[in-house]
Amino acid sequence: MHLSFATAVIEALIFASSEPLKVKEIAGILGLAEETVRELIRELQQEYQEKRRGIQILEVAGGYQFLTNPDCAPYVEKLKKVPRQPTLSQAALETLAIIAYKQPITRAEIETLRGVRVDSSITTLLERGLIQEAGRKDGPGRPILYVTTNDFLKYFGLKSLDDLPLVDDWSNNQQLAINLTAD
Amino acid sequence: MHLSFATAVIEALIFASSEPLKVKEIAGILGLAEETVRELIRELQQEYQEKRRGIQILEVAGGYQFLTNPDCAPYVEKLKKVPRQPTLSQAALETLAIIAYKQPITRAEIETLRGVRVDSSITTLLERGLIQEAGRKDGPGRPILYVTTNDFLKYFGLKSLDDLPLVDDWSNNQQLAINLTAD
Amino acid sequence: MGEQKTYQIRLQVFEGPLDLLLHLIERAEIDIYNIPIVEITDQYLAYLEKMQFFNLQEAADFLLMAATLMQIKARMLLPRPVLEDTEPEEGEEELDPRQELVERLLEYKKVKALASELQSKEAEALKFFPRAGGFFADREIAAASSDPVGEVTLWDLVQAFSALLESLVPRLELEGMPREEYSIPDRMESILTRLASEPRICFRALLAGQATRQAIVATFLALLELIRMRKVGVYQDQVFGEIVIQRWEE
Repeated sequence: MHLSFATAVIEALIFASSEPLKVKEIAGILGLAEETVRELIRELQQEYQEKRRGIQILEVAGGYQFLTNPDCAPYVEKLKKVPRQPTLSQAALETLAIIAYKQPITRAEIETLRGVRVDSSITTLLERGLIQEAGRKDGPGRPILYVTTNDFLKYFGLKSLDDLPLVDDWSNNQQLAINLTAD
Repeated sequence: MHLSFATAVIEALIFASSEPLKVKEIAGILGLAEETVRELIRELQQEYQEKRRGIQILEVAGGYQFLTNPDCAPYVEKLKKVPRQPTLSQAALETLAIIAYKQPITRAEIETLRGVRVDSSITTLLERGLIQEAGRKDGPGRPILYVTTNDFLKYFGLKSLDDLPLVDDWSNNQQLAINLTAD
Repeated sequence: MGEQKTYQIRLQVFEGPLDLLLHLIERAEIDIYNIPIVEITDQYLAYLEKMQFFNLQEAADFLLMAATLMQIKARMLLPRPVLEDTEPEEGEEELDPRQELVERLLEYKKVKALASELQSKEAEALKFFPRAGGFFADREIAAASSDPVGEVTLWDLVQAFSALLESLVPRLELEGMPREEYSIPDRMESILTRLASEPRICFRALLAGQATRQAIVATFLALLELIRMRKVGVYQDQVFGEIVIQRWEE
């Protein structure tokens, strides 16, 4: 095995391992002497160090592991605890409610129900991972269909969509409304 | 912020994120334009590519993620602590293919296409998080509709549903093409 | 060598009756649009005799196809109705009894092609390893740490939906739709009465005890009102846990 390929494999192994990886295990997988492995790791570490990259290989608990560069920590932290998102707007909430109860549903159908454009609330909900696209509806223009995600269930503490509290059936109500005005 | 430092931070962010990281989120954290971020990611990708390293940055499920180089796979597989799920059965793949292209779709519709009951493959796919329920279809019995999930994209290494291979009249794109020529 | 092949016992597992049919057609190199139905039916039945089924349902799927094949065979063998007799209205030619089957086979062929595409994508994707041994290993943690809904609760969501319903429906009360027995104040009173004797009520149990849809809606709205007035509180012991209602305590 070329040493440059061995270095690539070591990089991959350290990256994919769920725990700090011991030189012994790497040497066993590659069929190389532990000393050779240790030398290659040292070169890898140096390479990351010199270039001042975002990640580096460090020795931790008797093994080697990728960690982010401490200089980047303030930014990585923002990633970890995504700052408490502003509460969903009333508009987004209404759109989400319609999608939850009426999915799969198209943008146009939501707009009919809400009586306003819903582009921005759809964007917000997509961004927050609460809804997703799910194919297209048959018919003219083949509009995109929206459904709620598994994360939607998770955030609202629901096991399944059947756990959504019952609300008097929409279609019946509409029927009713039509009947009432027709009388 | 120096662009070289921004690149390092992007590298750290993509590494630290447990999910494929969206350009938008990176741009938000760094306070940079999305186009700049995209350009820096492109440079990073190229750098990893050129050096034929053990890891690389790839676009998956609408975001960016570090993954090992496939050339290293035979060695990474030997790692003790990499749990692997069994590959999908033929039955599950057929059911999943139908859902991916025809979503949202009911169980009965899948059964018509496959000519067999699909209860067990639906259960498998739900358990593995590759599909999810997405409301009910209007009509008798109001059957449950199924769609693919974001994890489906990740599992198959797809950027988006548009990455699915085209087959005859089965994809949205083709439908669209037909509509256009009909005009 | 060729002879040896014919003696090989096929151990191939078929994914269903369509899969088996497709195999027979491809093996015989027959035009799928012009299936010799007698021949194929015989072969299909011969296979069926040799096959072992894991369960009754699987056998039923294969038998249903056998019945379909025999029906098509019978229709093909019957004399065609005279054309002058029944003026064809929609198409020039009468429908080939095989047509529906051919269409299903063609669709299934696509399914198989797509499944094998997915399979190669899967094989390819499995060569790429993510950090720390699995895409989904820390999905739970990631989900718990970010909070896409902010202060919004399930109740807000349901309330939004209910409010929308109300705005769409002309005031039902004016039309006397909800009867007196489902009035919201009554339901509020009954929830509070129940809470005086029981320390807590399960949300599910509360709604399950209601006889009609109107009763459920009235009870639900009563509950929302009580929450708004801070007379009762709702909480969950754990994510996915039961929603429990109890008296509001300062």
